[in-house]
Amino acid sequence: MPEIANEPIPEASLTGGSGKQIQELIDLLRRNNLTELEFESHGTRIRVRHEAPVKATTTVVQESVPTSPQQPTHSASTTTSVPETAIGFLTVTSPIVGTFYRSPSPDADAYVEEGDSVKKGQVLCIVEAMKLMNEIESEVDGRIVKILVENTKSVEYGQALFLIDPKAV
Amino acid sequence: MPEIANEPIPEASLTGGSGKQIQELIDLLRRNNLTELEFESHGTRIRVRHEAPVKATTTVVQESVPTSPQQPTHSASTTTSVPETAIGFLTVTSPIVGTFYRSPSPDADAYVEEGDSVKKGQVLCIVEAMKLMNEIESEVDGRIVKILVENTKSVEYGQALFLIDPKAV
Amino acid sequence: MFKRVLVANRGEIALRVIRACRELGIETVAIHSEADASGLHVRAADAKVCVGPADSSLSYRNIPNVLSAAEITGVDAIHPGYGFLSENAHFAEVCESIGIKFIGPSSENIALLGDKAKAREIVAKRGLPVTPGSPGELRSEEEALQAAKQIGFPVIIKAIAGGGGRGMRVVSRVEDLSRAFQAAQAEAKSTFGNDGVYLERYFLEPRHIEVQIMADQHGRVVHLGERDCSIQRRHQKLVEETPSPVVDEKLRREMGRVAIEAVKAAQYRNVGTVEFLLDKDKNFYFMEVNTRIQVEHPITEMVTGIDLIKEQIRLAAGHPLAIRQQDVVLTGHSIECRINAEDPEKFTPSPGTITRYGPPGGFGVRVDSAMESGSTVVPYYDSMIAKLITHGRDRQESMARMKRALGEFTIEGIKTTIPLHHRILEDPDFQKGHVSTTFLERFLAR
Amino acid sequence: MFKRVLVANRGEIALRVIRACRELGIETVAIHSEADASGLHVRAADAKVCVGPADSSLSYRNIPNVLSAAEITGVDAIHPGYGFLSENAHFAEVCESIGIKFIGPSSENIALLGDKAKAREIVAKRGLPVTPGSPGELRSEEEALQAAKQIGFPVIIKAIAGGGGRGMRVVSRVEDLSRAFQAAQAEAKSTFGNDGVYLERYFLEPRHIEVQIMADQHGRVVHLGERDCSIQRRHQKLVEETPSPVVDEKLRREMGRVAIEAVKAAQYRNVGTVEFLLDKDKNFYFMEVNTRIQVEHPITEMVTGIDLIKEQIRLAAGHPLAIRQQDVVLTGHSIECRINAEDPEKFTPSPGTITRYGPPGGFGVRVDSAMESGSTVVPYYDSMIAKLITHGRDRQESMARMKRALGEFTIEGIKTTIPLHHRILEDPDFQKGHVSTTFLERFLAR
Repeated sequence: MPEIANEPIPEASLTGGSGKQIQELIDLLRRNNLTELEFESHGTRIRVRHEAPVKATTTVVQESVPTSPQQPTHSASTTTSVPETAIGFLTVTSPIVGTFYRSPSPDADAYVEEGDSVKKGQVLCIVEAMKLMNEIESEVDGRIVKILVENTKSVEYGQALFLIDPKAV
Repeated sequence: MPEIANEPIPEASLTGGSGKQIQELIDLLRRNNLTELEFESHGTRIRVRHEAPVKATTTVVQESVPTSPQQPTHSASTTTSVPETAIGFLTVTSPIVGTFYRSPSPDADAYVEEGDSVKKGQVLCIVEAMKLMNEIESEVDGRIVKILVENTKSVEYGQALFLIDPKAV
Repeated sequence: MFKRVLVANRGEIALRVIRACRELGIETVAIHSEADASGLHVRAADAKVCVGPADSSLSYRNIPNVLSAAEITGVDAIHPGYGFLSENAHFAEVCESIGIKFIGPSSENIALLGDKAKAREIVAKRGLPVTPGSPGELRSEEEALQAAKQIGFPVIIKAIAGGGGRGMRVVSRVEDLSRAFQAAQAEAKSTFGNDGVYLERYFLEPRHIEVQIMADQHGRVVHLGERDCSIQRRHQKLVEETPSPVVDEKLRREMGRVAIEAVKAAQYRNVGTVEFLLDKDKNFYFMEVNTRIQVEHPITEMVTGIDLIKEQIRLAAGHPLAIRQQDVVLTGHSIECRINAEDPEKFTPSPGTITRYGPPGGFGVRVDSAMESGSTVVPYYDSMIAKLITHGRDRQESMARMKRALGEFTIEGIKTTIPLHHRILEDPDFQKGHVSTTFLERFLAR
Repeated sequence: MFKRVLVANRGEIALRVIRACRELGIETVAIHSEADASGLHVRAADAKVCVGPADSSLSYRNIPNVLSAAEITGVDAIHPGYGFLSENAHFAEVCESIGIKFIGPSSENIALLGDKAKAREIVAKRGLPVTPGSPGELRSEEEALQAAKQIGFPVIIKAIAGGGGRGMRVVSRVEDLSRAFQAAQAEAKSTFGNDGVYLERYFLEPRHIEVQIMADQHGRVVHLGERDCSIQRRHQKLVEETPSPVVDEKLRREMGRVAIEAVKAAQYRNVGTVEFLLDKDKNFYFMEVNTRIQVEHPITEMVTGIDLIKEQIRLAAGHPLAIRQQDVVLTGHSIECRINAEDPEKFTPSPGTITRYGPPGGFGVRVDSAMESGSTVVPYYDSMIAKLITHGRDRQESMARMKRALGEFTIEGIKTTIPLHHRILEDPDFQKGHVSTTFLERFLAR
């Protein structure tokens, strides 16, 4: 039997993160002139609506995200899924369960930093699963607004990794 | 062991009677220019408020009444309790558990009929309990608006027996 | 068998009785006060009758109204549950006189064993061990002093009509006896309407061990093993378990034999409980007989597989005992935690509405409760809102299961004693079974 | 013993495993799909990992994601529950290769016994009774015809990789064989990805009787009596009971012996179930071995007092069997009703939000469920939302208790099969124990 890892196991609480999420949503709402925010208490489904002059889309935020909004991927694609969100940022989520690495090796530089411009197809990070290194690429041109996970931390399926602003190339 | 009585046992449902009660309350509300009706779903406590020019009182209707509003008695008095209700009628309730008789004997006339005028202290009915005949007297002068229980039926504690209009002497 | 039974109680025990009746194909009539009109026990019954206002002396204890309710609904028996009218000999007598079966012992049994001093006398006469004490009621301070000197200090003064710790005084020194005697008399008078008191040796760190018995109309009696109820706060049991960690097969047989002889001496019928005090050297002394079903009866059901309420009803209907002593097999271990609507540290009552009620489930977990989401805990009655009972192959598993089940139990909107039970289950002394009736006092003082 | 276990399942069985782990002092990790993020099994665990979208082939059955979840949370074992990866030999093999214990039999056991035709062959070679049928896979229509003629009609064609009634065809006349053979092959191919089929005699009104076994690493095996699972709809069990009303002590011993020999022939380890068909003359025939814990395991727990999930974990951790055959005592009778989120007449699924969930309680009642008020029944998985289990001193009490408990069970907001179970419990044939696997079909046609 393997040694038990010493890392803390992820938080079990369902409600732990939602207060933070709501605050973030409210901030985003203000910054982006959104008009509506719906909150359903059971199932904790949060809905943000944007009645923008051009088009209104919806981002569904689910509670499994520890620190930030996410966009669940229902496609069976094996790379990242980056649908456009209402607030104009794209969320890069993990398509697999594994360990998040920001650089190809411990000594190497990070693939990207916050504020960096990235091109479509550029490697953003590695998620290691079953000893395999899975390179996660950007699907758009844009700028890294935020890196949402710390280096070497575990990530679950659908967990948000990066926020990219596709307008700020 | 005694024979089992053939009478149907009282309805067990808690909600069975409340629909009727609410309808009655609404009718009373309209007829009497009441302004407010509160309904609490748990504990099924119904509250009617009357903002009358002179004074506003409240009648609390509880669900244990099968057919009509009632006024619970918290006094330890052994006769009827007839507090004034908001709608101007007085409710005569049973102070004991027993069997309701409208007349002193099966062949005799009923003590009172609907529409009759009654005097304070006049016997309205008998409630038999443990082979004892308990005469229930009116505590006011007034007119019998409604007899709420059929002859020979069982009544529980606090069950409404008569509605009396004290203004219509 | 009865066709229709009136359940003269409320809350979890009323629901417990209704469940047993339903399984036996018996119709049920619930009574309720105005404060309990929407209670689960009321909805669970086939019929219901309001018997008075919230004050139990005017409703659940109101004998004329309860009997009228029985008459108008045509029941052939009344189950009194525990508390309220369950140990009221007069009520049992009136039931007998009007031909409604009181599901419990005879009114004579209740009257006889309700006099705690008399009960001890009868048992002592049979040569059975009773706590050293005054032979009967103490008629004066003189008698009390004489008895105390003979027995040796410390002594405890108890009310003859007592129960629940009221009217009791522990006296360690001869000079304190007079004041304690008067105080106990006064409290007995005000609580029970009877100032009779008696006196017993006071044991340090004893265990409260009780033996469940069942007796039929033909005088046959079996016992169903013991319950260890040593975890008490102010004489109110909080946690019970069976088997007791300190009672072995030999001691069980011996206590069982004495319990059976004691109830035979009183010509007792129906189910009952013989309470003993067990000292550190495993000497046991008869204390009293409880002539009702007890709160903690489920743990005996869990280890014997015998439904005590059903047996109680069958025995009251005149059925003979279906089992012999050798058919009683105790399997595994069971614990009960009484969940009260109280602050778990200050023990102040916490009535109110339960906004969310989620009982635990799974293997070996039983919940006896009349609560549900939206239920209101009214302030007029006992604060116990649920009994959480677990069963396991041994004490270890039973405790692990209790901890797991306590962790799953969700009660929101009011305070409960669940956190206290968590702490007790984590206590090393409790885990080793090293407890006595003084355990909780020391535990809470830590 | 393990320190941390990943529970690779959802719903009631995930919660069941988490409860057992908690009682053993083992930490738990839940996995979940995006559709189950707020499930009770997820909140009950010490940690949780989302492993994919609602579609189970991308989440609960997604081997890389499930194993990654095990790695990042540092577990030392995985419990697969039933369904999903529980009978996937490849998954068990990968677990073994990366040093994470698969809580169940070895991958070889699963592979061997997963081939239903091969399993029958092995058992038949030992001289144990198997249903008369083709010796192994039927390679052609010719072989099928020959086998059918030899056995005699009616026959049933079954998928080698089968389960749950998929890929089965009953053939009464020789002229229908060809079409049925092709249809069964096609269905087997599309359902299991393997078109292998075999053929057995088809019995009229047989009973489905299965024997629970436990086997340790040292090759010791005990059986825990039988379960009668004859109440089925389209090969899905609805009601199970133990003991079977038709199995006496002698037959139980004999079936137990054959079950033990059968699993010994396969060098089986951990808990498992040997399924038999019992005909009207009480001849029994081996059908197959289920290499997982089964949905209906609680009824065996109720009559033996043995926690099968804990035993499964202990055995996987290498502990020897703690009991011998003579220590297995069957006490009383137990029934399980599977409550499905379905229309109780049309059996159409009824997903949605449970607005009010009130489980029954009291003596002899057990509920295994991961539902609560506000839970959402999602449409992606099995429709079973609760298992209601009762235990009584005999079949009579167990049935009365089930009726009582079904009456208490409140599930609002969705349709459930509770009304169907009420009807089954009221059925005179069921009450007498006169049932077979064809019972429900006739019952529903009435």
